[in-house]
Amino acid sequence: MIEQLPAIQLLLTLLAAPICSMLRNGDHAWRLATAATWLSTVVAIMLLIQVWDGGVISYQMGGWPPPWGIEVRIDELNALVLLLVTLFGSLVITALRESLRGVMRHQRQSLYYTTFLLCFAALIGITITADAFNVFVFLEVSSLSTYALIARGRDRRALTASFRYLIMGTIGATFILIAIGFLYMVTGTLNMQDLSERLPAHWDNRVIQASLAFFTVGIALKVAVFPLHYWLPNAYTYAPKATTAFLAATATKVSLYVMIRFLFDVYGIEFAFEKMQLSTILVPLSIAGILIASLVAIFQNDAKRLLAWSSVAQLSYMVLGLALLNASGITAAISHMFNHAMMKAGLFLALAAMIYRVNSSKLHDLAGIGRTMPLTTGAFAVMGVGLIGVPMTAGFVSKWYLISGTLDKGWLPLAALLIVSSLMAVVYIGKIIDVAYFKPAPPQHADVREAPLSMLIPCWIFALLTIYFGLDTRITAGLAGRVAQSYLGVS
Amino acid sequence: MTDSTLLLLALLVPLAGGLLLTLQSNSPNTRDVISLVTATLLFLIVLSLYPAVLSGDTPSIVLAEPIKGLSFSLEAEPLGLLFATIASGLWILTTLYGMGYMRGNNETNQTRFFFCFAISISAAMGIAFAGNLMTLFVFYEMLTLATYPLVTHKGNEDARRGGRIYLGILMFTSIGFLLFATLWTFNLAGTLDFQPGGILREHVGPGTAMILLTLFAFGTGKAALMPFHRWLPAAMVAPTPVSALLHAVAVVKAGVFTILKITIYIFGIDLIADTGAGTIVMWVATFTLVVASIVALTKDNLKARLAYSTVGQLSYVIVGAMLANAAGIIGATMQIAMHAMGKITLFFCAGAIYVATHKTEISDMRGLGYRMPFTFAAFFIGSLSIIGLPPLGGSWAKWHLLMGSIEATQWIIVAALLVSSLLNIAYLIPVAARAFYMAPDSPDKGPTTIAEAPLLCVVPLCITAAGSVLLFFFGDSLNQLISLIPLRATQP
Amino acid sequence: MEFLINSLLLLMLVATVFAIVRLKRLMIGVMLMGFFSLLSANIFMVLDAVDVAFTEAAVGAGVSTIFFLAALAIVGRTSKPQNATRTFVPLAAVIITGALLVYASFDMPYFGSHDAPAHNHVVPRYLNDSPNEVGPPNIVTSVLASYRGYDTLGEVGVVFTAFIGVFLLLGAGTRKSGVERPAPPNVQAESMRQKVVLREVSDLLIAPVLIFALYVQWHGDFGPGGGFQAGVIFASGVILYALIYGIVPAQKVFPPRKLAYFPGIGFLLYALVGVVSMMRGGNFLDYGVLVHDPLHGQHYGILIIELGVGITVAAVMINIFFSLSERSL
Amino acid sequence: MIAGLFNYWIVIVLMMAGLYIVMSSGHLVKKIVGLNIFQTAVFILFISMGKIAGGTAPIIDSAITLYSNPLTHVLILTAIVVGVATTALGLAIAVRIHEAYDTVEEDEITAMDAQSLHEENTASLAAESDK
Repeated sequence: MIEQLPAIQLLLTLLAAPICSMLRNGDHAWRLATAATWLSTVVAIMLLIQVWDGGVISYQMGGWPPPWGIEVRIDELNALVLLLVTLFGSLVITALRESLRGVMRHQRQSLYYTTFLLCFAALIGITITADAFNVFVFLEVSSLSTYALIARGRDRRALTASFRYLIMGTIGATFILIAIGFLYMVTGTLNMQDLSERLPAHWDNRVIQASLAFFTVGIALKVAVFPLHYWLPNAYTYAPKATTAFLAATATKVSLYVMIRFLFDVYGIEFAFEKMQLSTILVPLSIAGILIASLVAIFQNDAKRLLAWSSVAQLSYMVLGLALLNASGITAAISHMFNHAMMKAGLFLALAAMIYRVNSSKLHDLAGIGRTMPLTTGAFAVMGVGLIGVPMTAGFVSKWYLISGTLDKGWLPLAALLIVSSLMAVVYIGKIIDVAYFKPAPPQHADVREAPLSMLIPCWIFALLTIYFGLDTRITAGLAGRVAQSYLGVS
Repeated sequence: MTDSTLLLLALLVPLAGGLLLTLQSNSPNTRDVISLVTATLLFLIVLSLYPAVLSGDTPSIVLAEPIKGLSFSLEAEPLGLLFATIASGLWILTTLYGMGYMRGNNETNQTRFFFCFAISISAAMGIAFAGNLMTLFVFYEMLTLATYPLVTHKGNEDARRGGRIYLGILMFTSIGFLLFATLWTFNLAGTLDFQPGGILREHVGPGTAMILLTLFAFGTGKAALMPFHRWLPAAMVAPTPVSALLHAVAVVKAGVFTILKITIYIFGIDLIADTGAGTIVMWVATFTLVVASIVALTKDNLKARLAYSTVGQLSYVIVGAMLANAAGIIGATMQIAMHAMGKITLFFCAGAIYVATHKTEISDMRGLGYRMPFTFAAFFIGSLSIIGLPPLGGSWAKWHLLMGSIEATQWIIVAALLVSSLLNIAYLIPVAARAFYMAPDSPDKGPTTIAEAPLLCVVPLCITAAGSVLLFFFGDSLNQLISLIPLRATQP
Repeated sequence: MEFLINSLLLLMLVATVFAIVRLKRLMIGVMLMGFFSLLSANIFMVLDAVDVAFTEAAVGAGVSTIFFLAALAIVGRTSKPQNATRTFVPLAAVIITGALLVYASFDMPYFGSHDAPAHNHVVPRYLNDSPNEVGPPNIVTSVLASYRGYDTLGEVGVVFTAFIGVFLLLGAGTRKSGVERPAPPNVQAESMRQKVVLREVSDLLIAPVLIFALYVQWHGDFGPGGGFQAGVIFASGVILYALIYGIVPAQKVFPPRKLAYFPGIGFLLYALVGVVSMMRGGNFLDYGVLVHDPLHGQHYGILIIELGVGITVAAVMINIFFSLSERSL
Repeated sequence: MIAGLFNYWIVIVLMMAGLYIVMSSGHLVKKIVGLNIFQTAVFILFISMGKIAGGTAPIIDSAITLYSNPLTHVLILTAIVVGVATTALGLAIAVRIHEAYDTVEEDEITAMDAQSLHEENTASLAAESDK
């Protein structure tokens, strides 16, 4: 049983999806989906425990040894990503029922849960696989389900956002396919481990260099690295309310994981960063991303769009951390991946609960909501403070490592810029909190009540986790630090 | 009960009191009882830490260690204990006064008011007992946020504008400079723990030290160094008990306390003395203390005048710290205590005048002395203490500061201190003098009868005025406590 | 000779693409795209990729062209002329990317070379050992279904996801209050049933097409073909029927609400083979443990999963077609 | 060299033409056409690299010794499926866009979106000034 866990991890949700699609009753579908995702979370925790001390689980799909068959490989890094996807995904799906109620007919609801489960399963698939082409396949499953989820938004602009994402996402995926093709052309293998062993002999081969370029552009589209973030703000803004929470928590984070896996493991640090000097592109881009996206966020008057732009900035933090290429930077990137997923999912979820009651995410409609929905707004405030990076919250830990990383490099002005960007975060989060607490509620929202418990409890779990991971960082920064050490120690 | 638990309790008691306040139904009496009991309890807790600290121990407790080498920890050392004593002691009086003031003025949202007050005190305790710079920073920010609703308490456009300036400046300086300097320090020294003799000594050259110290000083916006002093006058829109909290009990004291802590335990006075790292800060502070006094002269609004007076008085502390010798540190530390006692008296008086007569402008206060003799007598005593005349507490602080600057052979500072004292006389004495020696505006009102503010307002201000006198006679024991502050690393 | 045909086909492809770039009339553009797919299927054939050629012909030239036409019926057949500013940035991006690729191409192993790494690392085992390890003479089938069966499960997942997505957005047979809509009164007149030649030819064709689909399904082990191609061919048979006789009669034969179960069933069938092998002590999708003899196990496993693929693909394609064309009714 | 790389160069031209259609075209359906061409060109790239001169289709027969690379075929089979799935979903969204906007020209849609965003902003400002 224990040795079958990697397959079970994927199968729980993958099998639940078709069954879910056949259920006519949306409530049954929800029960199935939550059961599958929470079981999946348990499996993820068991896997994390297994690899905790640097162990690696290898599982051969179909019983064929790599590189002939497809291997599933779980180490500390992707065990953490698994935990991220399953735990936060499950929390959001649990809260989903209430937010769909009244919006969608029962059978549509089961289809909606099916799409969620497919996305969930595909993200797990991407995370655990050790085969380059398999990444592409599951990336497409997750992307297609994401497009469908976004397109279900109530505003018609959801359709345009989804279409735009579909075009850009497909170009990105095809670029990744080209990159994988080039890798195969030169090495004859698709297994990541095998690739990383065979690639050093071909560093001077232009095909491999082009492969790196195509991969970087392709995955940057998926991660929404500035300036390829074009699709993200609208997609997040117009996607259905709780869906945004799910996407913000998982989809871009898993893409970022793929980026780390390929750049650091497959291509290798020496090739990607020392020979090809990827940092010289990524560092300026991510700095521009951080500053511009934060600035844009400040001027939004729609809370959802504001948080979406903040996501662009925060993703740039992670890319910057990677590109710093020192222990603190990589630790920051990986732990921020986890922390940001948690906080942003919680923020979007709390916002979803507010939208559920006031039917708008415009700032002027959220006025006074701190009094009408004190608990939801309280959770929002806690996570907002976390996003800013205030000490004792999770956001602080990763930002601390990031700034330490820049200081280790001796880049004082960059550290100062990061502080400036934190100040910008204070402004844009402060904008929402100010409206929520210090402005009177408009008369038409006088009878707004607190969100239902099924949404409130997940929100507060996110909020409490934000504080917990600000105090106990063994799972986040501790593990990320070990991963960073292992990457830097080898080179 | 161990001393470490006491430390934790010092944080939790006000928090718990605040929570209790929000839970109780809207009965003013229960609320006030809870506030008073909490305040007294806290004061007792702080006092019970004295035996250990006087015997040379430093009780400490680590709450969490999220990043290796960086923990959230509490620790009681003499300087912090002194600050905690001032804050918790004055909290009792402020609570008493607040009850009178809030009831006398029929203010709204009183529960929220006392709740935020309790949180602020908890944050002040956190600052006082912070075991490292990061913990201090957390509570520093917490104090800023908890006082924001207090500053905007009135909720009108004026209050909101003042609140925005208040929050804006304090947030901007603390995140932009203080946090940055903190991170930089951690990167250089690998730790942020407060250690006798400082942690930076082996890690910085003179240039870096000067930049860092300057960042720290400007980053501590609560210390109101020019040009980041604007928030203090802006926050004058708040009710008077809040002003007392800002000026005497917690906020500005937290600011200068932070600078003292950083000077002594992060840099170490030897490092500052040897490298001259404090030069920029020292001159800015000197400039501030003279200019603020001049500005105070021009203000007719009593609270605005007191606010600028505070800006000036705070710079005394900073100058004392930057002198980087024993006398300077003693003077600076005493100045925290003496100014707290003096300034809270003045603000209590200002508030009492407002409650009784609704007057805010000094020019309107002619002849009020006979209507409110206790208030104005207390105001006079407080003024003398701020100016630094014996037999009042303030004189000790000024004396030590003067000694310190002579020892450091900074003659310009000696001159500045003297000039500033003269200016203090010029802007404080006329207030009491007008009240007692000038005829009221409308003498036809008939014979003046004594019409003081409510008793709950007058009693606290008499107590603090008496405190200012008493401090003069207990200056020596205060000196003993201060001399326990370890200025240098102990030789093994 | 091979090279010549190949080059000729490639040049034709280039000509087609440029025609598409310049065309304003989308209808013709879509038809040309179908032609493009057919040409590339020929190229795949020339390059020995018979299975791929089969699939590309069925999918690219067949099903996906029909999808396009169904969509065009709704959104209109022409596009506006582009303004000049739109063309510059894409052109620059394309030229830069192209230049990068050409730069890379100089280090590529030459076309057709025997010693390219791609042929000498992983593939030899497939070529040499698969008849003994897996069984089917068609190595593409054994790699697809067994060595990389997990990928193929993902592929079925992609199809299934597309189905769910389209269904969620358009919904076949569920439009408006969940009842199947009545046939429009002029459905008889509108359908191509009136066209005698078309009807006769298609009546002749539909049955063989469906039977051919079954042949492709079960013959995939030995020759080109397999579940995916079979599913697409089966679907095109049904789509042909719908095109000739109208969508309503076709939906009577294949009621969308029932059909909606089948993608899931096929998907489950595939995955359950893997689950059964796990229960019998093997790894996921390890068909070797299904029955006593590993080689037989592989055989049965591949048959069942190919069936699962076939069911899913056929059902999905028909469903998507229904969903798209229903909207234009 | 020309013979050895000719295939790849043509593939590059095709890929870039497809990409150009995606990026330059304002018609949503035409964008998907471009996407299709782009992807098909990538398929040809893969199949080209799998070809061995003189080889045959990889179906085992005792008479044949040289086979072309079956792995690339498998990969492209999967990729074709992915392609058609994307196309179907893209078209479905395009159809829904047509229903919602009554057009599938990107310029017009962008203009309408900008219009509604502008209206929302003015509404926000109005709500602000009310207080």
